Amino acid sequence: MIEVRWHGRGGQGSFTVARLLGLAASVYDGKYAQAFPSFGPERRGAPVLGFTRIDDYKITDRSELDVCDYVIILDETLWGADVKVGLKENSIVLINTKNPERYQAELSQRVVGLDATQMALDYLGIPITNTAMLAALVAITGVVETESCKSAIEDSMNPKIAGKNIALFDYVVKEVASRE
Amino acid sequence: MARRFVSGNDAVAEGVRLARPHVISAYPITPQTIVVERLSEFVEDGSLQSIYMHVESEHSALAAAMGVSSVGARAFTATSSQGLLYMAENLPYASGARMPIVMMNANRALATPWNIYGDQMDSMFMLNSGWIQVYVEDAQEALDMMIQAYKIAEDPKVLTPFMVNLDGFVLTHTYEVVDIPTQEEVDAFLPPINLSENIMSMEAPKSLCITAGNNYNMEFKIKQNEEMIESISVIEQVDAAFEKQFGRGYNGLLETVDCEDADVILVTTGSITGTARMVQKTLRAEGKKVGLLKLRYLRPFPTKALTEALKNAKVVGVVDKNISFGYEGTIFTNVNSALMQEGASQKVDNFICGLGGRDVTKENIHEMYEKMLVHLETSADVNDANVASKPQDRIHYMNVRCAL
Amino acid sequence: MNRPKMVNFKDPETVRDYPMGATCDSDHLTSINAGWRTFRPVIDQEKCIKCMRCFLVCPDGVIDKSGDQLEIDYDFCKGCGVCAHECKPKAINMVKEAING
Amino acid sequence: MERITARNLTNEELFYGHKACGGCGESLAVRLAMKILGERTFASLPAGCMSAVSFIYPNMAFRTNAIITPFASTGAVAAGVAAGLQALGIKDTYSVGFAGDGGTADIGLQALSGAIDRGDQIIYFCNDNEAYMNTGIQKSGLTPFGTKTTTSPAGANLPGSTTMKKNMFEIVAAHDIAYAATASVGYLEDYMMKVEKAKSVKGTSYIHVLAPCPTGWGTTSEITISLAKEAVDCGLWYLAEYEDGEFKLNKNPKEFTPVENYVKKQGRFKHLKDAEIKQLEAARDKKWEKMRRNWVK
Repeated sequence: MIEVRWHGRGGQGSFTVARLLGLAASVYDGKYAQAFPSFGPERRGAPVLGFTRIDDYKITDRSELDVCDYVIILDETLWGADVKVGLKENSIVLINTKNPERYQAELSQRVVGLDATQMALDYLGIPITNTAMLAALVAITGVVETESCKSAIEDSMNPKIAGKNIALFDYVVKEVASRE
Repeated sequence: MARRFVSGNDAVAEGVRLARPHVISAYPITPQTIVVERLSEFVEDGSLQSIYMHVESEHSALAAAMGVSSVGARAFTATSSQGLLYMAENLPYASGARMPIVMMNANRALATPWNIYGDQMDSMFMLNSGWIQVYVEDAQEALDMMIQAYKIAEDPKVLTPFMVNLDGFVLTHTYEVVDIPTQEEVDAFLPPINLSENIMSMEAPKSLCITAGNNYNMEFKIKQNEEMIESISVIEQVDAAFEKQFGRGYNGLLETVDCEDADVILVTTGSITGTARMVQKTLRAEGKKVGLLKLRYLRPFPTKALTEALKNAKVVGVVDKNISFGYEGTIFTNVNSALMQEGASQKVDNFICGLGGRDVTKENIHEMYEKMLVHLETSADVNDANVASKPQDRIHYMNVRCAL
Repeated sequence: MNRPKMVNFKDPETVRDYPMGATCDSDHLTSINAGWRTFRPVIDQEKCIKCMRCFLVCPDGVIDKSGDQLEIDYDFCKGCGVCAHECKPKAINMVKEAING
Repeated sequence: MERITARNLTNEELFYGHKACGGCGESLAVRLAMKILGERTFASLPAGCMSAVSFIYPNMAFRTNAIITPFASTGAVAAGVAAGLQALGIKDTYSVGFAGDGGTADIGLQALSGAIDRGDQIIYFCNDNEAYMNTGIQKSGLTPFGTKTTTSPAGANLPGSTTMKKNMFEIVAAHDIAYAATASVGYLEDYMMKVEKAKSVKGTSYIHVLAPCPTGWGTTSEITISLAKEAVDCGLWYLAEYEDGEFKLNKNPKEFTPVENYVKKQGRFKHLKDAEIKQLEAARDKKWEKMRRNWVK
């Protein structure tokens, strides 16, 4: 089972992307998935979490995630003790930043940085980085098929916004793959 | 059939859409809100031909549903927690009138302290309300039970309101893959509502929700109880018919996992069952003779099936996401009573956990099994007063953040 | 007289024979109210001008106007006296009920 | 609209054989309403005298369909009945609520407000006998100032109820309801006309009818009608309508009969001192000054 934790702030789409990943993995990749938010009232700007579980078998686990394979941070101001919880030796931490080195210095796990805010501004005109970070995750890990992610995006957004997000997604996948 | 990635609340709404109620009367409350949002969207976009009543309270939500049902139309409502308690006086009203209303309840903690997260204190309050109560494990079961609920509730032998319980957030807000049947498939399974005996109609005017004094009242209540107990067979038949038509069933009122030769069996309801399945499987793989019993219905209570499934066990553990203050977990009380009726002599443990949305981890469930296995090896009978077995020792609070 | 009639009601024999739910047929009268009266209204048909005031004001609706004369359903009259009080020509007398009378 | 009189009113009784007290004004209000509404009426009644006296298994006084609702739920159940009938395509029916003063102005106010707000197709009757009579005469929100009830005793320190009647009619009208009216069983033709009017209203109607309770008011049973008339004539009650967003006073007497004559007939007011009667009159005059100023064109 792959377990993913998304860190963002209310309004940044951290749960939406947790759900997009689950949708891609389940409906389009034919696996099983679970996605859920950090439970409770949603407040714009407050730190929030999204979770995705992916497996080849039906997922019955209803407990919270205690360890994560991938941690994705949509907003680097959230860096702190919370993002380091439940990391395994081979976990990957993906962060929206221009300076991944300073975060890498604090962790033994692999930290990957992506200037997702700039890319989102270029492609969407707004600093919503969730699909860019999803693209980076897919490019690095191959946890789901890229086509499945794009189908999930198409499925979940209106056509105009989906188009822009898919363009951003494609750009990020290419960009990250060329680095890997 | 469509395969979709939806939340438990979405699954409920989809199930309700497929069941085609005539009228929906509901009041929003966390964590049920998404159900009423979706249903009002379905009414708006025309995919559900229902009247959506914007009632001003939960009390009126169920009262209006009673009005709807009283003329023989299909009614749906949904609530949670304080909302369920606010409509409390109407629950026995509806069941005494034998109105086959279906309600979704998002299990949530009760104030105070205030808390919006999941536990089962709310519906446990309503065990005596005369409603059928089922607890579902995942979003698929939630959807399927909305359809089964109407079929069971409207059966002429049953005619009893039906409460489908989903753990708040853990089920209501978790997205997972759900197979959504087609309208044609559901229509073939669930025919239009057709009531005659207990409704107001122009053909045979009736007086409903009448008074019956001390000279007649008791017989009405006995009839209600006897017929609720007999609904067990209808519940089993409907689930079997559902499985035949849709290719998935839930084994009636309870499901057993490796219970036949198990020395210790954990009894769970609702979503915890899923987590317990993983732990039970792991322990079996280690050679430990452990079983799991998923108790789906609390009313009617499946006394016979339960005691039969538990009869070979030496230790039984009951998981409760509730406390009956001054006593113990409510399901524990019910299971004990069933075991006593059958003259069984298992050792019984009560695991109280998950209150106010406290996480129930795999380790917690592992610990429950470990405690039961210790009991198994204790030669003394825990029910013997000479052993350390004061009543409170049978209660184990799980995942508590400080010393007791 | 065109007024609802008593039904011949038999107690259910078994619990199963009780109604489904707290229900009963409407228009289902099983006991009369005659015993409530101390006085009974008696219409003096000579004085009656058939203004129908008594028919209108009777809280129990026991005055029937379908025939040639107004008639009182004594099975359900409670003897409240509203009819006599409201009768302008004083055509209704409240007469004390006698045992067996 | 043809006037409804004792002559043209149907002889058919749809509410019959109930066990209300002799001379009960409320049962007369229900009886006449049912006659005007007819046999395709679905009546919803909360806990209260009318349900307690007419659904006693196995004795059923309604000849039409009828249901007892939870106390707080007249508006909601009647609305549900209307919705159910609409969904089933059962046409030409009336969904009607008959609640008392407590069931309307106190515990049932929320559900009534919800129904009016939604514009549900129901006719709601408030049968106002000015206290909780079914439970043995306790004060409600519609109990007038100076009324002795079992929970507002009159003695050396208190004059009985210390509050005036809650203004239900205007509370209902403030929802911009389709039709609302006040009535009295002392003015039956006016009342019947209002019921007839409500039948053709699209949306919610509300009829608030004053109905004396001989038991609770401490009167002999035969004066129910004349006392209800006197309540209007002395100005403590009034006949009005709210329609198309406008108030209308149906009866605007040049002079009032003495309040004293009205209250002295009733056991519930026997204790009132002159000063307290003056208080009732002062409140009456203030109310009428406002109604005449705003409701009379």
